[in-house]
Amino acid sequence: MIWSDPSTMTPEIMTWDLPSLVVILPLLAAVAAFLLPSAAVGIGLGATALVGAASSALAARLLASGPEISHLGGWTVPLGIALRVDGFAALMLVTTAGIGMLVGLAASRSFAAKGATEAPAEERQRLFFWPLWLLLLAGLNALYLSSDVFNIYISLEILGLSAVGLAVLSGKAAALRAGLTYLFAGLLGSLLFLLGVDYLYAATGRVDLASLGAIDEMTPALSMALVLMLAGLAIKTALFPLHFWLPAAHSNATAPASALLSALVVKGSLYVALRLWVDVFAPTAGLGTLIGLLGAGAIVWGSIQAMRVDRLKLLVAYSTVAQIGLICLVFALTDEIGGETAWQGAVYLILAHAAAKSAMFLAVGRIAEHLGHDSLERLHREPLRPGMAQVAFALAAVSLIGLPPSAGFLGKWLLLEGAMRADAWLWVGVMVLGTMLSVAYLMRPISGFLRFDRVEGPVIMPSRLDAADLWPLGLAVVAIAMGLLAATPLSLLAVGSPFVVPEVVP
Amino acid sequence: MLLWLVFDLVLIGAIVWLAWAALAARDGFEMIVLFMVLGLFVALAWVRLQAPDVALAEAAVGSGITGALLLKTWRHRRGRAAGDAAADARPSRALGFGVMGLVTVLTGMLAAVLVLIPRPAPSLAETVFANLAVSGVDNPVTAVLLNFRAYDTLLEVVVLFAVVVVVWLLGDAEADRRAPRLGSIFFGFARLVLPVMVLIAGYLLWLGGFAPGGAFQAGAVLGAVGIVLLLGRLYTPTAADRLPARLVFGLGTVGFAGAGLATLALGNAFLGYPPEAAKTWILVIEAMLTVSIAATLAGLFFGAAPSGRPTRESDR
Amino acid sequence: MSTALLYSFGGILLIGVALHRLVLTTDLLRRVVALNVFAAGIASLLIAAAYRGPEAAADPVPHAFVLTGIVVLVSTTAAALALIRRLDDLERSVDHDT
Amino acid sequence: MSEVLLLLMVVLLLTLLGGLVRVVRGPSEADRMLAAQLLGTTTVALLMLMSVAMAMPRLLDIALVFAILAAIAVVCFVATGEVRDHDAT
Repeated sequence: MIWSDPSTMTPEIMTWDLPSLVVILPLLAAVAAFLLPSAAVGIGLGATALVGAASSALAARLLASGPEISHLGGWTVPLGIALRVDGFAALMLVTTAGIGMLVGLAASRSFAAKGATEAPAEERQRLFFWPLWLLLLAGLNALYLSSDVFNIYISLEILGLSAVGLAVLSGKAAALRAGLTYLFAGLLGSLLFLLGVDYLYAATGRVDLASLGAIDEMTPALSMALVLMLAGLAIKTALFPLHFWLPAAHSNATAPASALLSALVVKGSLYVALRLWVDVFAPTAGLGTLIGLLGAGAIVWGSIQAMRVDRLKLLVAYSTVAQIGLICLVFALTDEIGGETAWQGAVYLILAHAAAKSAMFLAVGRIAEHLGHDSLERLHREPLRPGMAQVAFALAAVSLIGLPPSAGFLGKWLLLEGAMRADAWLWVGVMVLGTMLSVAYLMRPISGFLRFDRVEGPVIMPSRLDAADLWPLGLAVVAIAMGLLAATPLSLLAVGSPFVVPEVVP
Repeated sequence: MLLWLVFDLVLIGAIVWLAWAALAARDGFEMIVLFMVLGLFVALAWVRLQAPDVALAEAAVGSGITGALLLKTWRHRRGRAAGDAAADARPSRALGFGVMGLVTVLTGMLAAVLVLIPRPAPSLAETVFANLAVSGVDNPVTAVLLNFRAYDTLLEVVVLFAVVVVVWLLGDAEADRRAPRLGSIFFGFARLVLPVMVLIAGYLLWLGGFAPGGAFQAGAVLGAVGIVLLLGRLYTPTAADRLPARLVFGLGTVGFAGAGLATLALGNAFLGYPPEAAKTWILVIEAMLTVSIAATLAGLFFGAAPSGRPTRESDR
Repeated sequence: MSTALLYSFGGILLIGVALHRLVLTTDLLRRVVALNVFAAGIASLLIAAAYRGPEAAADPVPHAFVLTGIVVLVSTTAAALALIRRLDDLERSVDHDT
Repeated sequence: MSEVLLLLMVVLLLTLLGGLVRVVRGPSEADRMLAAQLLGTTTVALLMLMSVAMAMPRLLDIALVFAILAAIAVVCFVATGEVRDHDAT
């Protein structure tokens, strides 16, 4: 992630409609990658880099001159649709492009053309990964920038369909079955969201967030709409107990697809939920506590499952369930005194989890490639010394557990500080419990990497340093380093923060 | 007025009963046919509520193309699970009642909240009508879809494209399923009906500027033409058709997004058409969308990337 | 009771029926149909909200939403059905192998 | 005049319901499909009446689309239908 200095930019870029471009560029690239399969890798990586550059330029512009709104079609709200960029959106844009770039580089390696020996299924993975990723990127960027609930609905559909495509990329029956459940769950989620939009429009005649945010009074219709939309998003985010689709979908996909699905896709709907919660509606304490309790349930349930499962990929997938629960605790804290701090912590946890989890899935992919399996039990019997992939896994685990100085530590600390300032000791306890549980389940694979007492025969070293291990390692380093270099992201987050503008604060 | 009330009550009752009957049908085929009939009734209800544009789309897409897709899939699966409903595990009584209770509470709350909304509720209708004159079209729905909220429509076209990508990724078409060859009655029918359908599609596209109709309805009718061609094997896609097919699938997205970039280059907002030429812009975009939507719907019905070799002569 | 409210209640009943079957059924095709019925219920609510009496022109914005929704739904349905067919082929070939 | 039209509309709606009996009862697939086609035809008639009763001439366009699209279902039914007979023989 490059944080360009605004003063070095050409004045031309300062006037470009970057918000539209970060949505349109990946769209056009997706069509191009679908049209020209032979050039798909180049198009995919090039477009991702370009979108990353545009996102960074946008973030730099934001730091220099504050939040931006572009009115599409020249029509102002409420008639037209506006793209709104604030610090939160810009941070997500840059993170998405950055993680996408690293995962993309890993994918270009793991889906490399194998010539004549290539099976049709492998060829399809290699060719279709790129259009799907670019569609996913377009959908995510559209989601981050959208300030209109109906537009959010369509963006969610783009995101959901391309995510299903990534989940079934391997073409195996287990992946297809999981993908079908994922598709049904996602469709139910977006239809519930649409039902909420329905009630919003019926009651207020508005769908843009600015008009909706200006309404002070929570009428029954508005509460109903909020509950329906949050329920739909909870399915898509896999908040306990609506997480039923996630473990199968994430653990049966190929490694780069799993990395994208768990790092970025579940965060898209979480982002929308957080935005609706903080920016638009006056949060009601009861509903927030309910979501917090579901989050606590997710931490406990996800961790217990992660301790019981036998497959490494499944462990990582259940850890996502637990981590989503941890982030969702923020819903119970935003209307308290430490609300802003807790919110910053949640955002930082989203970023930290994105980097750490993508690193972890890529590392697990590499480990499974080495060993030929991802069984946790057999891990103890493998005579292989840990290599770079295992190191990447362990570094990512450091950030997930929240050890200093990782980004996970910073996020967790901010969330904890917010809870302590609000004297919400219940949530503090839940967070501490979650941390201990995450140590417990993450130690299972790590001890498997390091124990050789059950190995019969000599312990061997991994053959050599493979360039393919660099990408998970890079992501894991990002997950740590973002804790050290937090000044820029945090000051970006403050741009247009909903907590700074007094009239939006409930 | 009383007669209208009777009409409304019968229609609504029929719709709800059809939905129940379709979803409770033991036989999969019965479920699909009832669902298609439900589409007819729902379209009638929407005509009744002064939503002819939507009724048109529902008639073309909702019941027509969705019905054909369901039928195709049901046939495909018939070999293994003779009675789909028979394979449907009967839920335990407790679970059934539990779900029933939850759903009753939810629908009750939905209805209660709806009643509480003060009427007349505010809406965007007046704003739309006030700006209709400068939108370039006279049909307010087309104005919303292709001018005021054109970005939504662009993303919707992207959804169609994404689905094509997902469907093609699943694998190639199987060499030749044992579908029957249709006889002379079909060819007589096709010769008569297909040209008329193409004509109607063009008519709907042109109509969209000032009356119910537009790119989606036209695209759906044109897509139906494609489906009939595929079903009757008047056209069998081969591997050589992949590139042209890709081009047409992408046309909607590229055309629409390209128009947006062009407006940016002109110095306007993204998708902000020059006011004096808005009609032309919208018509060109709609024409591209129609072709792309039609091809996409037909491609989705075909359901896979074409794989056969091109044959020189028809094997009819 | 107004016409719009009457049709809204019809839409809510559709939603109820669809959700009930969606949760209880294990048949994939039936799930697809249930989701389509759910969407029809949501659309009825929107169209009813747009209705402003026999004389006044209806609100075009919800109509546009429903049109968009119909196209999105048919494409999602097509994706689900293609997945179902493909899964069926895979399971069939496994049956043949064993 | 409009009362007569409305009355006719209600009657047609009731005949639609009558036609549903065949769809539900079957017993053969062809019975169900043909009954559905009959319903489609009645719907076209109903739409034409509504077009006059509601003074919306454009509804005729919808009737046209209904009439023409009823064909797809039948073609789809026929074109995929014989597979089973092949299996049986």
